[in-house]
Amino acid sequence: MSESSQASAWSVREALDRDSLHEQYAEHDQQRESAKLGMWVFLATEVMFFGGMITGYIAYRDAYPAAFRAGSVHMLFMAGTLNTAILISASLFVALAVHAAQLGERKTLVWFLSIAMFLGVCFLSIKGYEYYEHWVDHKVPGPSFQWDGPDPRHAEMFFVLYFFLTGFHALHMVIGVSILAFIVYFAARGRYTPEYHNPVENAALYWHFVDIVWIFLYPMLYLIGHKHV
Amino acid sequence: MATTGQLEVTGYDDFINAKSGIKSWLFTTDHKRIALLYLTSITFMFFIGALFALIIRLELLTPKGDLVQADTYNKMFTMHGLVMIFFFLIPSIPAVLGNFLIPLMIGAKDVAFPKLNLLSWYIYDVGAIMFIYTILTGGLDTGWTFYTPLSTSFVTSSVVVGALAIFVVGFSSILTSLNFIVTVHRLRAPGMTWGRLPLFVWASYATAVIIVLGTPLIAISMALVALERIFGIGFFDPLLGGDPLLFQHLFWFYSHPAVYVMILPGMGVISEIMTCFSRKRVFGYKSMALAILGIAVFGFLVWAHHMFVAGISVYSALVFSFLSYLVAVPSAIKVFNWTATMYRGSVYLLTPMLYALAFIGLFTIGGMTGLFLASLGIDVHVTDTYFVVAHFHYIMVGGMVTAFMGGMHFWWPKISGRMYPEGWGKVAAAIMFIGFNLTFFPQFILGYVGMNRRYWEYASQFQVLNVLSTAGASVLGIGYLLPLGYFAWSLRYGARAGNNPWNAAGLEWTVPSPPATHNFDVTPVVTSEAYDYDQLPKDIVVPREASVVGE
Amino acid sequence: MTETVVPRKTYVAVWAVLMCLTALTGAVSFINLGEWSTVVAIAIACGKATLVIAFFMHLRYEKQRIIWVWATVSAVWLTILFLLTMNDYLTRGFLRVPGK
Amino acid sequence: MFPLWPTAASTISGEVDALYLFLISVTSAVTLAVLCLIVVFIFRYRHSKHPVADQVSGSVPLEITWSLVPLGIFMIFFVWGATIYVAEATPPKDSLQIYVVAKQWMWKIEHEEGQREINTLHVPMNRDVRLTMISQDVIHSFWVPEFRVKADVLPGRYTTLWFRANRPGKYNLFCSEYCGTMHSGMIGKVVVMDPVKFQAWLTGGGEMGSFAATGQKLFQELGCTSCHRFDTQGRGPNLVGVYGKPVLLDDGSTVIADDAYVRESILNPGAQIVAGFKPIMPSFQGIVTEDQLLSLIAYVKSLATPEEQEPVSNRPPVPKTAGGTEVQ
Repeated sequence: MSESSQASAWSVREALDRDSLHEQYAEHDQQRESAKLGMWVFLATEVMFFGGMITGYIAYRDAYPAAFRAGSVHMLFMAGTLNTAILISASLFVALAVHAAQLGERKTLVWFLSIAMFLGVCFLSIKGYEYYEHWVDHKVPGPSFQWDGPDPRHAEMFFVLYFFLTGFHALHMVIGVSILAFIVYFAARGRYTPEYHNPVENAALYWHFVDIVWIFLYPMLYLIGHKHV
Repeated sequence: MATTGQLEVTGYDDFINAKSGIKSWLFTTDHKRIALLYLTSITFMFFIGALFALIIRLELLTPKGDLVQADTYNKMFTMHGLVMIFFFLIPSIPAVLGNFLIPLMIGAKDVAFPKLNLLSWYIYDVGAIMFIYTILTGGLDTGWTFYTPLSTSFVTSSVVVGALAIFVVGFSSILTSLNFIVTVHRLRAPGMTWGRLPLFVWASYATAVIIVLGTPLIAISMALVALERIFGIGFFDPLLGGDPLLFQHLFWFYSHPAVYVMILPGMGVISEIMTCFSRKRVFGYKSMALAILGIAVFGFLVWAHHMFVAGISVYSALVFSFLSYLVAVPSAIKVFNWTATMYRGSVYLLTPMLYALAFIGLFTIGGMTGLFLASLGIDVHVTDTYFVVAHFHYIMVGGMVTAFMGGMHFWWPKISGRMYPEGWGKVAAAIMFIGFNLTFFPQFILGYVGMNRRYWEYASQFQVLNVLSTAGASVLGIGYLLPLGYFAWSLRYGARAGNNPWNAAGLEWTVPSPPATHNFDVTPVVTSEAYDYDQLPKDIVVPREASVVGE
Repeated sequence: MTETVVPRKTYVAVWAVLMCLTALTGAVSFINLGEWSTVVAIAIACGKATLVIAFFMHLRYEKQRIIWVWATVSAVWLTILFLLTMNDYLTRGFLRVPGK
Repeated sequence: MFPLWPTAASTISGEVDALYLFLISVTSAVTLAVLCLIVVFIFRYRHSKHPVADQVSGSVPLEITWSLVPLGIFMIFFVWGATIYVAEATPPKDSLQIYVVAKQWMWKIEHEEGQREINTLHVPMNRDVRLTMISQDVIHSFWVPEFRVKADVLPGRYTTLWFRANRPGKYNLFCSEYCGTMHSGMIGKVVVMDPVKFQAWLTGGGEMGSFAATGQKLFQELGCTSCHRFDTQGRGPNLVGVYGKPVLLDDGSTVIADDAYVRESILNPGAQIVAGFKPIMPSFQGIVTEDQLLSLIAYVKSLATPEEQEPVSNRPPVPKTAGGTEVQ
């Protein structure tokens, strides 16, 4: 008992700490708007980061369309589709978590974020399974790469793009899951209130962005072969 | 504005003396202290870069490669470029003057995210340490452009750590810029409308936009180079049908706008100085602000003019040449408007003004030679020669470094609370101007005549011009060392500046020098436009020690 | 409180639409539409992304105009990057001279 | 004391110099005008003489003027520069073909008649010379300041440079794109000769036979002839008359059989398969060098019937039989 009451005393104090405005702001709304704007600007940066690799994808796919189609046939279509569904669902739970934060429903917030984290881990596991399959299949670029089709080099380039794009995406997923873990931790201690939940909102924005990246990677990599047997 | 004696200044805690001890600096979130932390870091890096420049110029005294080995020389120009661009020029005005001034100029107590601001300084330092590690473990010899496949498969130096250092330091400038963008949007004082912002804030804002949208491209290019080196396979591998030009596209998508990162803040500084020492509002405020935004946006449309001979299609070369001329128009507007700002003004030729005038002259020459390079027929001949080297040094050193020095002199009284010695300031400005032109003007000639850049040995008929250039560089070096000396001197012996030694417009001059930690006791309310010099005293009386004692 | 609180129903509805679109784009990929395959796939992806941005990321309810601007800016800059790069790749060989 | 101007030794040099002079005069005039204005303003409006500033806040007509007038001048620069660039990018039809292979840190030159040189390029005066260039390793750049022409030499892709030398002499050839340790040592000479002497020089060392003959020999050594037959259609396409013409590929598209296509077909045969053939050809990546590739291209080129070498339009005629190449 005493331990839990101490914990709640802690969380109350922290909540108060948090609640007090940072000195450069005049009011809560201004602080929240600033935080949100900062996140959107950061996402613009992230968009350009992936944009660089996608430029490479466009240029090379334009140059070697047949090899890219052939490479795409080796994608695990079901795994990719399942992962898309998982990420969209995770996004739903994150959006619902923000909703809970807005209403101050602490338990719901914690639960929904935990489900989203779990789905994120599922996504990463399936991704890992796909990588493993590609490894066994000798489709990882490098000395072990094997290709029976007519155009091995450009097919290898497709796999280079595949691993770089999904690899950087997976890295963002790992970061996203870790951020959610932090948010869950603080949410459980009652740090977020209807007035102050900028971190929840910003973490959600980041998570949705990572989701959007995947929404584009999925058709770019998985859906260009026309036959997925 | 009572400039009172030392003992009487007790009404407030200025930001420097508010707290003491090394911890109070390392864990500060005060934007002014962070600006000074940045000043220390970039000054350190500047002298490393200058050391490389010194070795380059000494090697080029003679046509034969007799001072250092070819490999060493290649490392010198590579690391000179990387250190100066990523560790000095890009953070120079934004991270030092921008950090110090933006909150003061818009009437805010701090930037929007003070902890992030401190974090970006630490990230900068991590990047710098990684780069110094690269230097100490043998250096880099890829050229600052990291062109593939030379960087990915051929050179043997430590490309991975070097490229990752650039990657890391890129994050530092992204975070600083993100901070500025939000600060300018959300923390302006009541009445500080966009139409009343000082042009320095406009310029810093535009710079921040460029950094936020461009830097991720250099980050990803560096990451891809590093990964390709680690795995031996990647995006740019010609064996897999990878295109070396793809790297150049991605690289220049950032690195051309980066040139505007290295000049726009300078333009902002010059606008502040020109108005103050002409005692007059700026000529054409609106078009000046629009020109800044125009440069920022159009700057993103011209990158492939670095690739006219690289094997891009003729059609796209024509498009990029055309667009390059469009971006020259706003720069022209700025030069004409600065000149017109002096018209019917009341001109004071004090040190910052000397730097501002030097800036206009040097930037004009740099910009005009840019027109040569944008012209396809000329570019084919002079690209990758000393003509290009001279051109971008006129913009980056003649422009940005001159503006940085001008800004440092202009705001030194605000930063330190003390006046620098005016006489020495003028001498240093003159030395710098002469040294600079002597160093870089001969290089225009060298380029057209046929001297390649990045050449360790050169044909003997180029020696006279190279000797001139090296001589100029020595003069220039003295010009840079002098201010270091007298700024330090002034910290102890300089006359007290008072709030507003220049009688300049702008909120930063309404607070004591150095400002208090919280900048403003009461949030100011702005009621007039920027540069309302008709509301200010007509004269500038530069504080001198004697007058302080006398009052 | 000046935030708009979006009803849960809306989120769930958007999620349902997103799942349907995922199924649709997966199904369509089995049909060879030639050049149009890519167009359809990217169009559906853009539609999904728009839904996520508008509802999950609350852009539809956003009152700060500047956030709209920044959301658009990244799309515009991506377009610049793609267009001007491909402007080179797609026009190589127009003169039928190697390297021009 | 020091040179201000490089010698002009090609037809394009004069044009580049003319534009350069034009640019110098216009930009110096404007720069001087601005600097003079600044000096005048400093004197006329210095504080001691003009103690109270008049608050002029701008003039829209003036600003429009000094935006539009420069823009107009810039357009002259643009069009003039573009004209020269386009001329530099389009080699005349009957140019003398020479092949250049760049590697760290030397230039290898192959003449069609069979002469090979290293770090020296002999060319005849008053004749259009077209260089087809490729790099074996990193990016290099071929630059002869006296000719005012320059083009990067890329790994994996051919680039072209042409000039018409009009002044006999020896000129420096530089590598202009930083290419590693001995970048500054990657220099050579271009020797511009009287056409008659050049002809004599060309035939002087001609024991090896023409460059195409080298290619033919290699073609046989590598066993290409077992599939690419000339009498009849073998397992691979018949190569006679193919060069420079459109080829129908098995995915329904067509490509022009140019240098890049021939090179790609040798190194990466499966990438673009001729319609009606199986992807059975092995890759010669790592087996043939860039010089050998060029000789093979020269050989395939020599198999083209001269009048058909330059196809008239981009739109290829649809071949009547879908089963083989359109060339018989």
